[in-house]
Amino acid sequence: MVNTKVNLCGITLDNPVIPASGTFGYGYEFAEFYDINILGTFSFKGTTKEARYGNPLPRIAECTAGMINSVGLQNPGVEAVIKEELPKLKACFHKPVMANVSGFSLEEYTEVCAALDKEPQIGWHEVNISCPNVSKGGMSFGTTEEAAAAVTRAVKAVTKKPVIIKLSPNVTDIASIAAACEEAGADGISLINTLLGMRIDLKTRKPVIANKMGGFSGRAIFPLALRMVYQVRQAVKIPIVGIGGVARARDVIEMMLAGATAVQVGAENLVNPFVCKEIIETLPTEMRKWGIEDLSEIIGGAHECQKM
Amino acid sequence: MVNTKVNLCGITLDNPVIPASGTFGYGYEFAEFYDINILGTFSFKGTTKEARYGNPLPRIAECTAGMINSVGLQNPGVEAVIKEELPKLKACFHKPVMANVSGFSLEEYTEVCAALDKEPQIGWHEVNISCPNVSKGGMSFGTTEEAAAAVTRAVKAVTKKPVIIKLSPNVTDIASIAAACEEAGADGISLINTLLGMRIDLKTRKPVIANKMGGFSGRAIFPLALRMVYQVRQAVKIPIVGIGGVARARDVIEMMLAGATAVQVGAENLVNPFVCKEIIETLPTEMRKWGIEDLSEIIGGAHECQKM
Amino acid sequence: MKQAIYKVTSNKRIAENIYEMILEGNTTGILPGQFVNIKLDGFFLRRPISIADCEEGCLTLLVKVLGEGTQAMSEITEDSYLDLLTGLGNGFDLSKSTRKPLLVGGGIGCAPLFYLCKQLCSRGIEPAVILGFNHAGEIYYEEEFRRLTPQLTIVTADGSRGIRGFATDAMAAASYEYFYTCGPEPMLRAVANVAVTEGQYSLEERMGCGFGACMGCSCKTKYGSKRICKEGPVLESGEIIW
Amino acid sequence: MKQAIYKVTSNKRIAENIYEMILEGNTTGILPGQFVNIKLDGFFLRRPISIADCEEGCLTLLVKVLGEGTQAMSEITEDSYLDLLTGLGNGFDLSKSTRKPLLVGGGIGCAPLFYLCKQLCSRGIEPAVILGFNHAGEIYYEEEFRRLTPQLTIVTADGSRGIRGFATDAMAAASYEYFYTCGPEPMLRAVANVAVTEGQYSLEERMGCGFGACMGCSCKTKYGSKRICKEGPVLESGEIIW
Ligand SMILES: Cc1cc2nc3c(=O)[nH]c(=O)nc-3n(C[C@H](O)[C@H](O)[C@H](O)COP(=O)(O)OP(=O)(O)OC[C@H]3O[C@@H](n4cnc5c(N)ncnc54)[C@H](O)[C@@H]3O)c2cc1C
Ligand SMILES: Cc1cc2nc3c(=O)[nH]c(=O)nc-3n(C[C@H](O)[C@H](O)[C@H](O)COP(=O)(O)OP(=O)(O)OC[C@H]3O[C@@H](n4cnc5c(N)ncnc54)[C@H](O)[C@@H]3O)c2cc1C
Ligand SMILES: Cc1cc2nc3c(=O)[nH]c(=O)nc-3n(C[C@H](O)[C@H](O)[C@H](O)COP(=O)(O)O)c2cc1C
Ligand SMILES: Cc1cc2nc3c(=O)[nH]c(=O)nc-3n(C[C@H](O)[C@H](O)[C@H](O)COP(=O)(O)O)c2cc1C
Ligand code: FES
Ligand code: FES
Repeated sequence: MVNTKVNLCGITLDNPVIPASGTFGYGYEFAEFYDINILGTFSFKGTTKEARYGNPLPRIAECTAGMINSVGLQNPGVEAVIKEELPKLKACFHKPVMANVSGFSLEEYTEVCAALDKEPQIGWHEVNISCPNVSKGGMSFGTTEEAAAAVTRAVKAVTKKPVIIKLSPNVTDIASIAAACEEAGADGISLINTLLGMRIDLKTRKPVIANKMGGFSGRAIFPLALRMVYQVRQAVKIPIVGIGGVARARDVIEMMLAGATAVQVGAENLVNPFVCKEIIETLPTEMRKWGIEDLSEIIGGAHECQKM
Repeated sequence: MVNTKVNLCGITLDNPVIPASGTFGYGYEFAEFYDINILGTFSFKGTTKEARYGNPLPRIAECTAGMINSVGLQNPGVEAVIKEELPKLKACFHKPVMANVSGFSLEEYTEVCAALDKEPQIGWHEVNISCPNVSKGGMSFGTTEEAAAAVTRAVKAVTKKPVIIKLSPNVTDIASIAAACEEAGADGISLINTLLGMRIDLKTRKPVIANKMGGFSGRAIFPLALRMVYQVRQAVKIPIVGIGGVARARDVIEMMLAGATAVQVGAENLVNPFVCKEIIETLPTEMRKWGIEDLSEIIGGAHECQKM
Repeated sequence: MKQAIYKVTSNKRIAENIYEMILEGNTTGILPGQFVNIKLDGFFLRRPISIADCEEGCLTLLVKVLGEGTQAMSEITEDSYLDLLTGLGNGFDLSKSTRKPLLVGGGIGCAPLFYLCKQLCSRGIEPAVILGFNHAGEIYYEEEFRRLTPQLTIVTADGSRGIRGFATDAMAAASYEYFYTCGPEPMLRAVANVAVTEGQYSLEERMGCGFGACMGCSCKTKYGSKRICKEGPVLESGEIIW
Repeated sequence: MKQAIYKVTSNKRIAENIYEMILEGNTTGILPGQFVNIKLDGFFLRRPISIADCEEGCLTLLVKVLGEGTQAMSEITEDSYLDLLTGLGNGFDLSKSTRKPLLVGGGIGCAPLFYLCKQLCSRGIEPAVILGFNHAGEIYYEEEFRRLTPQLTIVTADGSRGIRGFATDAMAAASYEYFYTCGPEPMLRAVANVAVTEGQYSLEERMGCGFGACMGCSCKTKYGSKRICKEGPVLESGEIIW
């Protein structure tokens, strides 16, 4: 029997497969399709202080091997999440869940995290400092070391649960931003969020997305995400959650070799709602194929110095 | 009859289709496959002062809808290019060619450009300040406004022909780097060069590329390239050459709507050696499909204020 | 929502740019006004297509070639297999119907009205139907509708067949107690202008998932935001913000 | 270099993980030791495969399933069509051969030696052939080679068929005046160690284009760099830097 368990910031996951924020709602929608307790965990929809409608329509554009979204953090607000979404989730998910948090100011981040920190269902905070969809939002925090560190410190000050900072890939040097977050007390790093992308409609000669640009993700971005995970692994010692273009069990292994302790699956859930189930079911076979007994032993295995 | 002519920095191209540097050799290899005089022009292999072998093997990795290369600017050096490659090219190409130039110091850029400036076959300098393959090279110049402007000024001081600065996409804010180049005297901007990417071989558990990381390009990167062209179009007034993932006539039109005056085709040449011929042949049909009479009229057409 | 593989038993052109695709597979619980989301080789996102007809084990889709995905769909050959998500969306609410419902379709928007019409008829309600097209070459399913109801009005913009004008012109002249409509957005707006009763609109939006997960299709209504793919595609006249 | 569409007339498993694919199409000017570069649905880069045999209008490829692309190749059905670049690489230089050449192949590296062997035989030169495999289940084309030459030695690492040992053990025991070899890199290095004459090596490298455009396969030799896809894949013993 191969071992798929990994330890993410002190919490053991049955396997490293985690549906990514924004592609799995608050979980219970997918619970109609399969038993979501087979997941390592999942990261719920980006949550802000107040309810948000998000960006105007259209919000979606098709790309080769990927898609652009410009949802703009639509969510019911942290209070409604705690009062309505978490109780519904409780009925179908019995593991610690990852709370994805967004904010437009340090205060918003701390208020939302502080509120969620009290909820026993929540295992980790995943703090999105990178969402490129919201003009006044995430982007600015995620693009400088100082702002990233400031969010980290602020959130750490009001939480007991592990804080994972989710980084933007739209930067010159992601490793130094990761290092700044570690330095500021982050318990983990997750990356990457979407890349800023665009499509133009030839018929209307206007951007497809109402907001012009949006977040590009899906299989196409895998080599970029993998490179960034590898670079961040060399810059920090805290666990990394690898995200970007993961669609198969072998992608999970490749991400882990690059340095990820766990892996999130985003856009692929939207076109194949059973992809996480399929990955979890095929992971043991794939591990055997590559001679892997214990998945946690391969973390960072592609680095020259394997022991980090 | 539709009109496919565009004017790139004072030189008229029969059409906006330009094979990208590094994927078309010095041209005559492709002249065996088709008459390369049908091209708008082409950008020849990145040329440095001295001959370079480039990076160790393997240099190539496969990706979903793209590839990674780590050729590392293998080239015979500027003297050999002038003495051997250009004469061979003369026999099969009768239009001004674009000289792609790389360097590891300001001096190298100026020496190479000065030497090439005297060659009548050369129409434009395309100055690559962005190649991510060479550890001491391009990357540093392309990632700050100051360095990008410094290269621009240095090259402009020694050349009479139009200077197009080729930007790296591996930056937080490509528009401000483009603006710095314009300010420093650039006659045009080309973008994007490859994105830094990586793949890991599950069998060996090591990076596929000997140099670990390499330049990711191909269809997968089109939405990123398009977004950057759009952003740069809003930041500068000089012509833009759009590059990244172009594989079909409709991609050319989309790039031009985003703001490109001409378009380069890179990795796709490697898997479909006839792609530029196909694009040029299908462009008129595609133009008619979208109601385009004169291609140069759609440049930047997707911007709110269409007249730049 | 269910995911399943369907076999294409036929795919043929039935009008200008319009293809009728017949699929074999599970059809339990599929309602009129619902849609399927189709995986196509070489495309990342699935393509949403309404149920045009449904009989035990057999689905009919009517596809208008509009872009690259629908072009690829038109080229799918018999005996191929397609990966579909089915049972998507709320579907039309038949219980709201009265004895005199009117169905108003425009272009490819006539497609979902066919299965709706069939279901209404099977409940003993015979709807009047107005189908609008640009010109005669685009007309499809005229015979099929006529077999269900004698009250069929064909309208073409250029008068090449039926009444000259728009579907809404015919609607303005009709008498009805409730309506169901589907068509291009400008037509739906026009319907909203001429409608004298309540009714239901089937809407379109670009979709990420089609089953409620991504919020990609979430539109504002008078009663909060609704996902076109989940709380839609059918909205009631009272809730739409035009 | 030519680009053309070929029809797959047969594709069958002939040994453990080894498939023989027969293609119909233009074969003019195709030389032993050259390779084709194959476009596969769903993969960006083409896959380089040596010519294992070539007759007028008919190409034979022998493919070992190694990764995802070769797996996909093994699943290609009869009557499919494949987009190939052909006539790639320099091929073996037959003029360098003497009356007593030795062909040394290892695993899937035996494939290009078959067409070479055939061409040598047709010039009245009968080569000795050593084919090395891991075990009996991997052996292919034994009969085909034997029909060309009686001097065939089969070697397996586990002794399950033929002589136990490596191809190079048999080579060390053979007498020859020139050699041609193709196989995994460790074998080629071993060949270089035991070889007592000059010879030609067919090499492999990851390729971007396969026709000389990208410098992706450029390796250092004693006489400057050479592109494996253009100045190779066959290099002479005197120029290789091991
Ligand atoms: C609920 C619903 C039911 C539909 N029913 C039918 C039907 O029965 N028959 C039919 O022919 N068409 C129907 N459509 C429209 C159909 O989905 C689009 O024509 C199709 O997606 C266009 O794809 P394409 O690749 O050809 O176009 P492209 O423009 O190349 O597509 C690019 C992207 O935009 C999306 N897109 C483009 N136009 C539309 C649109 N009008 N609505 C939604 N997404 C769009 C595509 O799905 C794709 O993701 C329906 C749409 C929805 C939302
Ligand atoms: C000149 C030449 C001739 C060849 N002839 C044959 C032959 O006749 N029969 C045969 O079975 N194989 C042959 N090979 C090897 C064959 O090309 C690889 O096994 C194949 O490309 C692997 O593809 P994959 O998708 O299965 O593996 P993956 O590992 O999934 O491929 C990933 C990428 O790496 C490349 N790659 C992986 N291994 C190799 C390799 N050994 N050589 C070159 N590229 C590689 C692939 O082409 C692809 O671009 C030859 C290679 C070369 C260079
Ligand atoms: C529709 C959609 C909505 C998303 N919403 C969020 C969000 O609310 N918060 C967040 O941190 N990331 C969000 N993301 C980013 C994903 O979590 C993930 O980081 C990114 O999509 C890359 O992974 P992928 O390539 O697997 O999609 C969203 C992505 C998509 C496609
Ligand atoms: C094999 C290869 C070699 C390249 N060499 C160069 C080079 O020498 N100089 C340069 O400016 N860009 C070089 N590039 C980058 C391309 O010119 C182009 O900017 C990039 O590949 C994006 O375009 P694409 O997506 O169409 O490939 C190279 C790209 C490839 C694939
Ligand atoms: S398309 Fe994803 S929620 Fe409607
Ligand atoms: S593979 Fe491109 S030059 Fe050899």
